[in-house]
Amino acid sequence: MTPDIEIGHFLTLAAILFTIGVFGIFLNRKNVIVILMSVELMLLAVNINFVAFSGHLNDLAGQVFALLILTVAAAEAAIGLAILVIFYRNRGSIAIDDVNVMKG
Amino acid sequence: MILSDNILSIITFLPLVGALFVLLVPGNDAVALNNMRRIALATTLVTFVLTLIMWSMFDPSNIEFQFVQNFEWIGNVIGYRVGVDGISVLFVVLTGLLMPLCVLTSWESVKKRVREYMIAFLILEMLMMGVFTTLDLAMFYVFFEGGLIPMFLIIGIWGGKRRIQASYKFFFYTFVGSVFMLLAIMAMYWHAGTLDITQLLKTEFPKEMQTWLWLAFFASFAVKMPMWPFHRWLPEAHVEAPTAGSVVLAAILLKMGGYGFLRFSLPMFPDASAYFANFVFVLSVGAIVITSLIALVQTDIKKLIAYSSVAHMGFVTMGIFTANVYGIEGAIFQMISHGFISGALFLSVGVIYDRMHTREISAYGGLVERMPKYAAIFMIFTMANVGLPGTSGFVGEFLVLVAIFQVNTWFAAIATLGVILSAAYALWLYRRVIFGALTKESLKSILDLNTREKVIIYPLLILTILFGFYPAPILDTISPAVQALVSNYSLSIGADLLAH
Amino acid sequence: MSLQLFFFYLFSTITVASAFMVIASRNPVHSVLFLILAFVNAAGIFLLAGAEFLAMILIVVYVGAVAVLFLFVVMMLDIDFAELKKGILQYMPIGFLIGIVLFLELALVAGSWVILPEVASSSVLPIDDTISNTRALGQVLYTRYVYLFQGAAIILLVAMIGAIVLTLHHRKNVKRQDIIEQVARDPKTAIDVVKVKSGQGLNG
Amino acid sequence: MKSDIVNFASLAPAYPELILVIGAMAILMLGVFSKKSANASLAGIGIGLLVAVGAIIIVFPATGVLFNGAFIQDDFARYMKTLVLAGSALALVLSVSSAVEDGLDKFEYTVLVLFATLGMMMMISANDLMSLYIGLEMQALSLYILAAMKRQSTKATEAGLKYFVLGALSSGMLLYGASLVYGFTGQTQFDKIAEVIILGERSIGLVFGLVFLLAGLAFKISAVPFHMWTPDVYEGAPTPVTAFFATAPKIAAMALLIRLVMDSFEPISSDWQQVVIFLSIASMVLAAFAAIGQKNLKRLIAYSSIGHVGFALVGLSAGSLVGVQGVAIYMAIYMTMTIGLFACILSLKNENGYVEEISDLAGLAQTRPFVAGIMAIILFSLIGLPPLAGFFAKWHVFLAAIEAQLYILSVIGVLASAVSAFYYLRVVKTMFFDEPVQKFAAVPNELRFIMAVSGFLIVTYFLTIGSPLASIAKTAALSLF
Amino acid sequence: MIQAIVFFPLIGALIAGLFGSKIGHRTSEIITSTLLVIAALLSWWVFLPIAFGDGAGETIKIEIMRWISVGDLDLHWVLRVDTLTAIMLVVVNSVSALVHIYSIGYMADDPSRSRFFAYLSLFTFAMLMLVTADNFLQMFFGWEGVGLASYLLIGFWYKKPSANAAAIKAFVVNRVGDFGFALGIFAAFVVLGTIDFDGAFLAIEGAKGTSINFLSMELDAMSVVALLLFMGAMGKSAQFLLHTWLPDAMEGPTPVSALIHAATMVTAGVFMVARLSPIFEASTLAMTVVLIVGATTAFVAATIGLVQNDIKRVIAYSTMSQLGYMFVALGAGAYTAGIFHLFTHAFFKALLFLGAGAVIHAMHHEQDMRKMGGLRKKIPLTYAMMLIGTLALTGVGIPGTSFGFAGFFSKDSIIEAAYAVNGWQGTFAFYSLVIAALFTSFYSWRLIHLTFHGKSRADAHTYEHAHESPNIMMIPLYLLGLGAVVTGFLFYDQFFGKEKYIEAFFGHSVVINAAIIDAAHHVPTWVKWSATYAMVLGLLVAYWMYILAPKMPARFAATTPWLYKFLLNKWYVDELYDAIFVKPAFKIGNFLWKKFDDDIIDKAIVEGIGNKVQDLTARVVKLQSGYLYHYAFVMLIGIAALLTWVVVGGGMVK
Repeated sequence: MTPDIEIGHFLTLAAILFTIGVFGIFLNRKNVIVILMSVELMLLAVNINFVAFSGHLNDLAGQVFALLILTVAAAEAAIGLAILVIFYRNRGSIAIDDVNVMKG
Repeated sequence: MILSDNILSIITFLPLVGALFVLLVPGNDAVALNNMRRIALATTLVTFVLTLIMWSMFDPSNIEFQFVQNFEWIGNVIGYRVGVDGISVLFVVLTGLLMPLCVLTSWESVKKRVREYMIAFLILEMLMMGVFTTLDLAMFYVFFEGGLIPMFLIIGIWGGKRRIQASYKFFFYTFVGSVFMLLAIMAMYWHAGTLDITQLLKTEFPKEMQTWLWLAFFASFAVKMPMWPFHRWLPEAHVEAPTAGSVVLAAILLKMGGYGFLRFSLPMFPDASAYFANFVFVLSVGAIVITSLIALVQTDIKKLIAYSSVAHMGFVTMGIFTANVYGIEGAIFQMISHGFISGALFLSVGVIYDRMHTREISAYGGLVERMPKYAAIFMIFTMANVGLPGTSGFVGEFLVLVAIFQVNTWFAAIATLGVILSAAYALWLYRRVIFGALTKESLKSILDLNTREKVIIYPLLILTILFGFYPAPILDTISPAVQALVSNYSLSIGADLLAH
Repeated sequence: MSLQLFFFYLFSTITVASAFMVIASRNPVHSVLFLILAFVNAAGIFLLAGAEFLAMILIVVYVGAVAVLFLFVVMMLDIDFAELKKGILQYMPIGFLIGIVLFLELALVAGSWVILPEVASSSVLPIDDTISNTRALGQVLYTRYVYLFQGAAIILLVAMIGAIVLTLHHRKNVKRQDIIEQVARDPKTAIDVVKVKSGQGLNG
Repeated sequence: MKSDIVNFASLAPAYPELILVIGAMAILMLGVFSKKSANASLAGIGIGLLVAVGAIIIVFPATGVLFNGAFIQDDFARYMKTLVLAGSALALVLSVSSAVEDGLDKFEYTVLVLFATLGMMMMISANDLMSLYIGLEMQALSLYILAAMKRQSTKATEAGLKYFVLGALSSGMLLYGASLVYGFTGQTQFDKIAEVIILGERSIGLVFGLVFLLAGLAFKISAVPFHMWTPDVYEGAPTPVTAFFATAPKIAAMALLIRLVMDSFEPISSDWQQVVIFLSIASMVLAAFAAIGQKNLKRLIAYSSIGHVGFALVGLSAGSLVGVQGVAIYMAIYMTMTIGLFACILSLKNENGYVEEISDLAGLAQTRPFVAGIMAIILFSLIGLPPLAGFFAKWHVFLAAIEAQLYILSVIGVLASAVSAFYYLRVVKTMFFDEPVQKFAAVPNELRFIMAVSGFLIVTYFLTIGSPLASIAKTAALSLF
Repeated sequence: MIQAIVFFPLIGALIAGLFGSKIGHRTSEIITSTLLVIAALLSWWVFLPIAFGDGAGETIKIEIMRWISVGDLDLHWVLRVDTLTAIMLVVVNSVSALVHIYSIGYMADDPSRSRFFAYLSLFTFAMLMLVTADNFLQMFFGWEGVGLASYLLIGFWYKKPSANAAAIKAFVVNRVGDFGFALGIFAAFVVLGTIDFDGAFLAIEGAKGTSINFLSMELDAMSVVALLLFMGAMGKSAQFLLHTWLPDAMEGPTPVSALIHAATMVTAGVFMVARLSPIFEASTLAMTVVLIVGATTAFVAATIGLVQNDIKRVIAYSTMSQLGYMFVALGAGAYTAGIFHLFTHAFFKALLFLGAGAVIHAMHHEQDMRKMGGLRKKIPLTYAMMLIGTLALTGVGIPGTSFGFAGFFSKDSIIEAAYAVNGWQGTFAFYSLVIAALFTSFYSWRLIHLTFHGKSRADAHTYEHAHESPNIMMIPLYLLGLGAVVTGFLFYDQFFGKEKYIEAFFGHSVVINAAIIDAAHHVPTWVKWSATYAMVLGLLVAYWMYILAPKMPARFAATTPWLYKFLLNKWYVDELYDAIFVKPAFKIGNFLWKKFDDDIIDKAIVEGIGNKVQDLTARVVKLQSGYLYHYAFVMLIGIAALLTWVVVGGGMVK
């Protein structure tokens, strides 16, 4: 089933989401958790891409790929949050500017 | 015959075996240290004898490489190939000769970390031998560059006060200089399809390529020689290195540059060599005059001799690029004889340094009073350094000047000026160190040469004078090879002229 | 404008707006909530693209699990409302520039998509319109993609191990239930009779 | 919709992975149900498992494509897997002596290393964008955990956090690239992608996809400008973990990169070549300069590894057989040197714990001549001085670059190596020229052994392994052409 | 026999030098002196038959061994003996033997006598190698060898800074000459194709008139060769401009002065020009230059000699002046006359030096003539010998007869030959020489007067203890005195008599220019007498100024202070050189070292690069700020840049 909406729409949406995710990473000074969310946004963009391509190519592989990404991203989020938790335990903060013991 | 087939490999790698033995000597007490010294000495002596045997078996009239071994090795690119011809054979012998002397020199003066020292020296010997015996371009680079490691350590660990800067300078100058050569070697490989030097010698490189290759090789060899103005590492390295280190530097390591010019630049890139000859001449005469003038005002004995080395190397480069038999034979002779002379001069400085622990000229004066033998020997080497006829220092300089005069009288005239200047700085040094009244308290009990020092210096003395009066053993050995080199060179230049 | 397109615009507008709010809002809790909103709308987009199963998964797994996990962590860590630190605007212009460049380049791609006919016809896994999307995926996931499926499984295992090894604390001062110990108690060990003198109290 | 696995025997090319995954889970079970004191023996079992898998790869050369093209086992994969397994096994060995101190005395450590190794093997064998992703993530997630495993340490957790966040970002980029490639070719399998590319003209989406993919992989091999995590993570992570980071994952990612560009994007080689050249130059130059200012040994090694990746990429830039062969050799030598170096560092423990500052090494040549000697050999080799192995590593890659007439790249490369000599020499200088200031605890035997072997191989490279390694690497490279 | 002549001194030198401390000073002295005496006797044995018997025979060539053979260059160590060499053998060995003997006495108190004798013998050997050379290079060997030996001998008293300085100066200034000599050899090799004497002389015919590119100038080949070679001769023979080392060389022990700076080394230049006379003959320009340089030197040295106060310096300047005479002869083409003067001069100048040595010995090493006087009574024998020397030097004799001291014959031959040269250069040379003869006479007699006549100006103690030297010193004086008297008339015919005598004597060893000899013999009578007049005039003035009116010289100096100062300071040549060459050399050296090497290469370039590296490092390290968003930012800039690059660079944007 090829969707009626042109692929360009999907790609543009994905691009916007990806860019927002990117912005979220390097303009965010508040805390690390927002960065993780930004990454989720980027992955969402990727998934939109895959799904859209899958439809337009009439190929299921894209959806399989997206499925895998969803799975792995969930696992990744879990790990990320776990690391965040132990970091918080050590430092009592997850403010971005505090993640700065090592540099140079 | 087993020996003659493998003799070059044996010569090259025997020091490594010696190094292994030194490594395995147990303990660190006085006996063990002496054993290490003895092993090192024995190894170098045997190596020297082998080089002599090799020389005696060497047939000068045969212009091909001899004692050749040749098989493919790493990735069918790098091969294990050894062989010597008239151009390289004597450098092998020279290296063989000087290493036992270096070990002897360090017998007492090196007290700390003897094991490492001897290993470093033996490895250095292996690498130097490799430079002169290998017939694979990549292996040449390996040996050429590998010498940096032991020398860096020798200067840095056993050197004088500013040893660290000196070792760094030595390292970086030579390293930066030679990396370009590495790329050039690779480019040559892709052009010629082999790294076998015997094959490369028969390969014609396009003119444009020759220029770049020549420059890349030049960067490396000019630093190593060293040619002015790439010479700055030398005075410091010489000054800070322990005596034996200075000897090796001056007597052998510097020769690698000249050897490289002869082995690669001239025969492989004849067009570029002809094109750049004047450039080399300018730098060479610049070196001769400028470094002589600088030597004149030095206050440090070793520095003065180091600068004089640069000046003498100027003669070598000039001779090589005159590309005629006189110049090239002169250059080779000059390199060999400079090996004896500068080696002996540094040894001589080492003698008084061991006693007084200073190299300041002003700290000495009137040594002849207490050290007549030393004074006499130092005088002879000073004169040899000046290029007095009757010493080996003269023959090379003379031949080079004859050659350059045929090419360009300006360069000849300016270079000959160096003859005056060398007399000035050498005698000025001698006068300040040896002559004059012995007024300094510290010098009043200084002792003359002991037996060990005599054993070290006398052979060099004899050779310096012998080859001054009878240079034939050297010249006869190199002559056919040089003839062939020159005729090939002029053929390719000439052929090129016809093509245009 | 077709209905599909209308919904596409609706969903995508909300998605973009909430995505923007994810990174813009000052309260992390709000960020998470906006993230959930974005996911839900993205699920709508998926539907429009014909991936029903994925749309459901997105809502079940992401909204139901991951986003909630985020929320949980935000709450647990009790993060303050972070005030905007000074200097944030310092990199704004260049950051903006880079972002715009990146976006424009990505948008360039969006307009250039063409597919060769021979590619289109040679799809490895053509979508069979006769069966449902969920079924289609189920058919390939355990056969053709068993390798990747197993790989994903191991990743989840790793994540589990990781979460445990990183965060599980055997704290000494936390009281835990130990049934054997509870059952094995007797009055001798459990009761301690203390005589308390008047006016002194019990000083442990 | 059929799997191509008809019977168990047809899985032969994937036996190593199967054995590894089963073994890893077995160890996980053993770990859960055994006492804490059994951790060391579990590590031993893990090492044995890795060695066994390596042996299987070497002894049973089963090659082929499995799982409908998602998995490929060829000579190249076998070569790289052997390296990865060796790296992982050695990293486990390195951790034995310092496990307690570094918070690695948990059975999960072994398990995670094994899973990471599995991920790497999947990466190496990946023949499909999806298996690429799965392998990559399996490896990456394990590594994130490993980095942060010393959880009471501020540095380690910060390292884990940074690694994770940036890793996730890079995964995002990689996936975005994968999606573009998929969208513009309709394929996810490497060789099929190439077939499609040959058919049509190269489109902008495809090239962008390529660049995003390269960026994602560049992060994994820590090539500039995607290297920023490296120094901090190397410094922060426990030293044995750093040793692991510096070797196996890089090799795997490099193998993946090579396969990707050589298989899928061979038709548009000029596009990826310029990207790789950029990465290479940037890595070599930046690392050379940045490392000079370092005082911490592990940070120094981090920059050094960035630089070495740059050098390895020089070989890849050529995009030729010689180039791939060169990279293969480079990675092997690089691993030998790095493991040896970490063995040296881990063998130096004074009363304040493990040595991390360069200044602590002062006079090491006198207090610990063996360690100092090996370390000096390795450092000289890292500089690329002949006749040590590091020189031949550089030789092979630059040879390829010169063949491809990448002269500017080569010149920049050799100059960068000259600059990099500066910081390596500083360490040598500290060890050999300075006077000793402190005393060190005795060196554990297993480290002594690793040091000796690595020193021996580096010194005698041109006599012993040089020639065979070159021919093996050539066989490996040939399987990509 | 020739080998014995040449190598006995070497053997002596080696024995005394290597084993001197073992065998004792006395043994060293005896061995070296004996060997030298034998060599001297053998030299006469060779020489006398040539001079008085069968004349010049075949040139004897004895090959010792190969030397340098490269390409067309095939050099051997060959001892070549012909008449010219035989003369030199006699001169060198005789004077050297006598000096050896004399030194036994003179150096009796010196603690390192064997070293001294070793040096003396070494010097003699080098000189013999020079005169027996068969090719340019062997000559150059001897040339440098004597340079070395003279350096050692001048600096023998190494504790004296002035001696050291003088030694270095001698060597370096000689090297300046050698610079020309060396270039001359190269040029000869290029032009003539060989540097064997015989071969080279044969090739001259073909090379005449050809030109050579020298220093970017097209020049007559033979002139270039000859002039470059002559530059060497100028250095060694202390000709004007390269003479500054000679007076300073008087810092050496007096026997050294006698040996080196009177009889032998300084005449090497003369010998060289004579030996290479075919080459010089091929270039008129070169001949003229030789003539003019010689004449100038003779004049300048004589003027300086007028005012010197050091007894040895006076003699030294006289030597320089006499060398000028010799070169005039060579330049005139009267080679044999030059050799003649060389021959006679060796005897009387050695006599004068050794006599001066005896005086100095007597005066306890006082050399300043102003502190002498009246010594005639104290040391009459020495006085007599000095007188003979002076008579010979000033050329006392009666023209037209065969009565006269040695110098008379040779000197007059030269003056006549100079007159016989056509053109302005001949006139210039003639008058210079005559005036020089006048001055020579004046300062020679001034020396005698100041030293021996009048009242003593020495302190009483020294004067009281002045005594005649021992016989071992006096006997050489007597022998030399004999030579100074007789060699003139005895050998006049062979050297400058009838052409056939000359030819019989010299054979082909030098070019014999019959025309000039003939012309010299037929100059006007006033010319023949001119030197004698000048001599007498000089004698009279000296007598007036130093005996009759001893205050005159001071008044004279006071009236023309600039002239006096000018002469006393030796025409300021030393100062000039100091300002032009020596100081700038050190300054330039320092500049190149400190400014160029240290500042530019080291500090600016090498350290500059180092600092740049440090800067870059600091910046790069700063980039690694530790902040996550910076890291991410860098990555994103990286990806954006890469995308842009492939888009723009890859031609994706049309």
